[in-house]
Amino acid sequence: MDLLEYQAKALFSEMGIPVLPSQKIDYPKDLKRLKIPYPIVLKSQVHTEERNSLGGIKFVENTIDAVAAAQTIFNLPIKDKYPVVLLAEAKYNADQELYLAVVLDPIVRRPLIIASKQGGIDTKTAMKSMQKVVVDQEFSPFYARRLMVKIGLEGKLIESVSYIVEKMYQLFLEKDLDLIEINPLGISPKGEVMALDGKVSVNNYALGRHPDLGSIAGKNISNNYAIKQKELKEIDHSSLSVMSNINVASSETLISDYRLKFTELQGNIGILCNGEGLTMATVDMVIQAQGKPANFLNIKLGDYLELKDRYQMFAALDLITQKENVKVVLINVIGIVETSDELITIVYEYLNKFKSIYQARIRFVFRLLGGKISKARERLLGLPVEVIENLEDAVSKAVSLSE
Amino acid sequence: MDLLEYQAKALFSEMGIPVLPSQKIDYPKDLKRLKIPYPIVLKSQVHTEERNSLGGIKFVENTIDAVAAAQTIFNLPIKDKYPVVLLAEAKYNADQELYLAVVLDPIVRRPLIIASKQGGIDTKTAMKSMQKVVVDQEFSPFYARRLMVKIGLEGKLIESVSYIVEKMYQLFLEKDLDLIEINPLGISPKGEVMALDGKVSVNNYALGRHPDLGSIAGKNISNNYAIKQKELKEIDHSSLSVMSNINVASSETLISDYRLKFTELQGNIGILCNGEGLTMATVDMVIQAQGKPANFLNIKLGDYLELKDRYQMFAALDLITQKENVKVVLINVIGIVETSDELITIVYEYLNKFKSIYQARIRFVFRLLGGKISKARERLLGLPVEVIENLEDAVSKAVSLSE
Amino acid sequence: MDLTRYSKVIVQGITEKISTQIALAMKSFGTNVVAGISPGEGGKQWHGIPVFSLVEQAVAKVGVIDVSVIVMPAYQVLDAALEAIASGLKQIVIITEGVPPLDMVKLLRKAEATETLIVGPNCAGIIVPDQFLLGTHPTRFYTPGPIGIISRSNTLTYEVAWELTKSRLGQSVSVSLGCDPIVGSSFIQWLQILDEDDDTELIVLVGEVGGVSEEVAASYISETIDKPVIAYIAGTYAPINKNYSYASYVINAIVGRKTESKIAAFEEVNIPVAKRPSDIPSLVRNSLEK
Amino acid sequence: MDLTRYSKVIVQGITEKISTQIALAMKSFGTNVVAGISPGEGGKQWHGIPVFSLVEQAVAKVGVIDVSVIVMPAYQVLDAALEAIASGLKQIVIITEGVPPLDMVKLLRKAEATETLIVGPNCAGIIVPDQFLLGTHPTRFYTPGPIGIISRSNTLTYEVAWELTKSRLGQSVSVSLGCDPIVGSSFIQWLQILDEDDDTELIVLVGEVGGVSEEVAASYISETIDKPVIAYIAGTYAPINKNYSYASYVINAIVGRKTESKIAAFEEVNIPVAKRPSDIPSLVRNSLEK
Repeated sequence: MDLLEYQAKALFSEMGIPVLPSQKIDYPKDLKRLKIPYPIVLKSQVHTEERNSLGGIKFVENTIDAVAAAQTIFNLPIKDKYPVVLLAEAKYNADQELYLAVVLDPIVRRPLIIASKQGGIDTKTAMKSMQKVVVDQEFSPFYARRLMVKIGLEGKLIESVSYIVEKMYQLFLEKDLDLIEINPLGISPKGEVMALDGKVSVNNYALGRHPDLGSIAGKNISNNYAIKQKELKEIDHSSLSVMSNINVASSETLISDYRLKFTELQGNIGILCNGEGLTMATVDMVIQAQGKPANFLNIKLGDYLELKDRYQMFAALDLITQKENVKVVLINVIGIVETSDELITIVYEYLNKFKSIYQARIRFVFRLLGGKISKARERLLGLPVEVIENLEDAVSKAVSLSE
Repeated sequence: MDLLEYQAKALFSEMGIPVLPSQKIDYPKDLKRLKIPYPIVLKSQVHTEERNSLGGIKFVENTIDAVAAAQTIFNLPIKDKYPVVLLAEAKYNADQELYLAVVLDPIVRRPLIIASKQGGIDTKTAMKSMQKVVVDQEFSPFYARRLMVKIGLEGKLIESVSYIVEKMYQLFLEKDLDLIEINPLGISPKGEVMALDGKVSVNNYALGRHPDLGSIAGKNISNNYAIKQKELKEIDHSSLSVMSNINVASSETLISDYRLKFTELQGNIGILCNGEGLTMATVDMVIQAQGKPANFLNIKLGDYLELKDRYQMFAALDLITQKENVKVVLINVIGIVETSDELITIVYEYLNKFKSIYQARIRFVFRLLGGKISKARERLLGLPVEVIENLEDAVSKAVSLSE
Repeated sequence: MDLTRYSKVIVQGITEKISTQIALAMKSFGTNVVAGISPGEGGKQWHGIPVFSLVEQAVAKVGVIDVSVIVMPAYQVLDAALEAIASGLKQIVIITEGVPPLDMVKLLRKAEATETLIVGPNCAGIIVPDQFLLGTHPTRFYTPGPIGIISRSNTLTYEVAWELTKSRLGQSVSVSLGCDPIVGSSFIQWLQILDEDDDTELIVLVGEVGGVSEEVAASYISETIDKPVIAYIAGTYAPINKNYSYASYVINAIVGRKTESKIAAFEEVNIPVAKRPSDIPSLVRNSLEK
Repeated sequence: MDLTRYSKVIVQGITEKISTQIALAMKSFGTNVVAGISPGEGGKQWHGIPVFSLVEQAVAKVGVIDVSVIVMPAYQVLDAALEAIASGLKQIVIITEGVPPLDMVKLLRKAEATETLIVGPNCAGIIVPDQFLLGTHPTRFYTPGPIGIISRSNTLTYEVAWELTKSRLGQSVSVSLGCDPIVGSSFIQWLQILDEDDDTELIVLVGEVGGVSEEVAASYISETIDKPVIAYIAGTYAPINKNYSYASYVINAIVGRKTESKIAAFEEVNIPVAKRPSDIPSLVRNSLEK
């Protein structure tokens, strides 16, 4: 879960990382009550890299220009996203700009602290001269000093920038972050440091123990995934209406979950599997058999993971079947024994209730391995679904039905 | 540095350790604006064990009784200390009372978590059935569960009391405590837990990195060491007036330092040494030679420790010489080479300036080993001081002068 | 691998519904489940398994314990694993999903210092067909034999095992390392373990395009593994967005990892790569016949 | 003791005034001070000593370093010591006073895991007369000979050394372990080190009534130390309030330590106890003549 710049900077400030005086702008008229002296910079609060090159950042010298610029930025979509908030910030006279970040390396399974002397707007340039230090044991400030020496800092800057890295690491730990980045860290001619822009990504697994971040997350999701949510609401009305039963909190997880695992494509076969590896394997096999996936979705179903939310399964089936282009749906579920009865019932109910809508348009292939396949066949008899145990056969069937 | 109960409870509350609704009472009349429903308990906020048996705790049922009880407690010295604040607290119906503490063991050089099922007012009873667990590696909640099983807790209490220990340990670490104690932890018939009384001792070395605790410390010192401070002020006026040069912040460290190291006795030889071991050895030798120490004071002086505060040395000499009973002052300083000139100058100035006051009453023996002894002899010629290098000789001289 | 059917196994978190199911499934497969741990429930018997409040109590009762299978709520896994390590356990299987990555970093620092093997989190664990099960593999897909399986997936591992079983190629060990980004033991550790395992003749390595450790494994195999290895990487045809988070973009940029080159990495060192699960049996037979 | 006059020594925090004095005093006594560490000042020469920003830079330049003497501000000591350990140093002397005890706990966990010897904090360090000095002992009180001194005091150690020197009883090693409540190495560790030291024939142990580890040492000596030991405990006559803090009251109550019994503890195991520093030389001679 990514924080917006102004949210990241609020965390920086709490932690003692210096940030410029700034003010959150919800409406252009807020600029009339600005407490920061001009000139200021107005920044679109969106989650993308190319905010500056796409016109999301403007320097202004007075209120009239500021209001006009704010109106422009509010109406400027950046990679399809409109900002809900702008940040008005004092200008800073930086002599030098550094890139600093803390991120977790899944291979060495340790946090890395990374830095570059080529900080600034272009992350790619920064990456080229990047140096890293693996935080092998518990963090201590010497790791930061090692990094500073590696990028060639000298004199008092070694300790003053190390201090910023130390604070970044502390935030990284305390808030269970996936990433914290300051780019650029401005250094004034006098050697003072200032976090001019920043990114914070919070780990989704850990959100539950950071209620403060959880509430920010809720806000961002409702802002930034507005389009996604709108789509989901449309499904509600046109078909199952299950989404309306899900309160805001759980629909967030659901959506952010789908955002990771649900992928839409141009074909006509919808694919729903339990397990990410199995999903990828199934999609591969459909493509190898000249089939064209319309989408694919990984939903967690296992022998010991309770099928705790029937609604979630209904919503998943809905997501898969929703689009006009879907002709066939391939469900590939493996290794559920205890819960297979329940799954069969769900599929039964789903197909039964909406037979009238889907019968004409969509055919189902239900691959079930390790569950009660004969029971499935019996139960689903007469519904537009083929129950198959062998994966190759199921894929062939789905592809031939889609042609 | 010890916190008062209400200060400790404020920390508990921040950390999520449950405490009863309470209110700080600065004046008896504050009870008229009490926000807690009666019955309440009024507790004298002093640093001593025997508060309850000495009448510092009273249960009251209404405002009239509360005001009267508050007046009584404010005027009740407990071990010579008057409370500056009372705590008014709701009553709690505890079914069972536990003792819990975290403290650092200087031998195993690890924190201990300790607990007893016999919690309550009498710490000594609690001590008898005390169990401990050494927190050998970084703390994790299982250490607390081990302790709970050791004292014989069962069922849900294992986890609910472990959680309190976990929070205590977290405070212990975050605030660099010497001790955190909850006694008693009340357990209601329903199994809810409540910290009914608590102690927190902050490590003096670490105060500098906990400005929040530092400011509490300043307040407590000005309250509780009021007598000590008064004494010091008297010295100011009667002799050196150096204390008035020291601002509040530094006089605190000074005083709390003296509190640890300065000991007053009934004899007539004042003893000032550099180093705690040397101080004890010197006092031993004076007593062995039938001399009677009037006091002893350890002041830090070393070759590489700057004599950064002349005032501190003057104040130390003042503390040693202040009392009427002092006839001889034995200064025993060893191992200072670089700084011996400065020390000689200080002794010279001290004796010279106040010759008129002290000449008649007090004789000095100045034992200097490893400094420039001949220079000392030369410089201090004509002043009421004997400069001696050998410790045995210096002690004999001091004792014979005191007879 | 220091495990046999006689290895003593505990289940931490035994009295939760799911944990009980797992413990009983393990026990009925023959695993030597000697105790369950559940604070506050010590002294009870749970479906025939004695329950203790602390791991150290179980150790006091039954002696050295070889493995703990942890099925605790995600935020309690780190503490449970540290408790097991403090009680001298050297092998831990974490079934739970959703353990925060920085908890895993803490745990792995301690595990490395104490030479403790961690499998998981979010894994199906270890199965030795007809011997013992440490985790959640559905046992019906397995049959004993000479093939070792190492995988980052759960359900896909079952698919692969089933393909082998159908082709009468039994398995020596199958281990699912866990589907989370940070897991306790790596492909490399398990390649080493299975290379030394007397019952294993050939290793099937099941990876994913989204993963990051497969190509590291490829060069390791060519340098140090003597037994034949077959690789299968799911997701090579699927149009998957590999760098979906900014954090992984940064990581990949700084360490210069190219997820695209995974299959090439295996082919370069002459490791046969299966295109689909049903290819695996014939590739295995080819390799074994050489 | 793995130290000789050729041992390579660095001083962390060298460019502070006091640290410089200490480094120069050590160097002029013959200690092999190979580098000073001071972040941001790397590349300079400081009174003839090369300065590096990082310990690892010094290691890269001069090879394995044997000892670091740390003279940093108190709150930076933990980090400096961890940096030294991470760069492979196995012996650290901390001169600084005022290191928070919980920083020491962290450091000691790491030091034990890495088998690093920590002396101090708030100590005069180690001196081997006419050979080398690691710390702040005034060298003029010492002369070479067969007596080892282990002490928790600083200035009282000098007094004892001077009494020995005046009586022509030279010293093999004198170590001041530090005056703070939590110190890195204990009496027991150093009794063991000096018991194994070829140049030491007799050990003088200097304790304080306020301390807590002396009686532990007494039983240890009787059980495992072969060389004669003389004890001197300051403060046995002085009316000292031993439990001045509530924390130490609780600690003493829970662990059942009686500070009063210190001298009895030594006498019980037939270790001669000096009544004053000037007693020590004759007790030493008596023991050596036996």
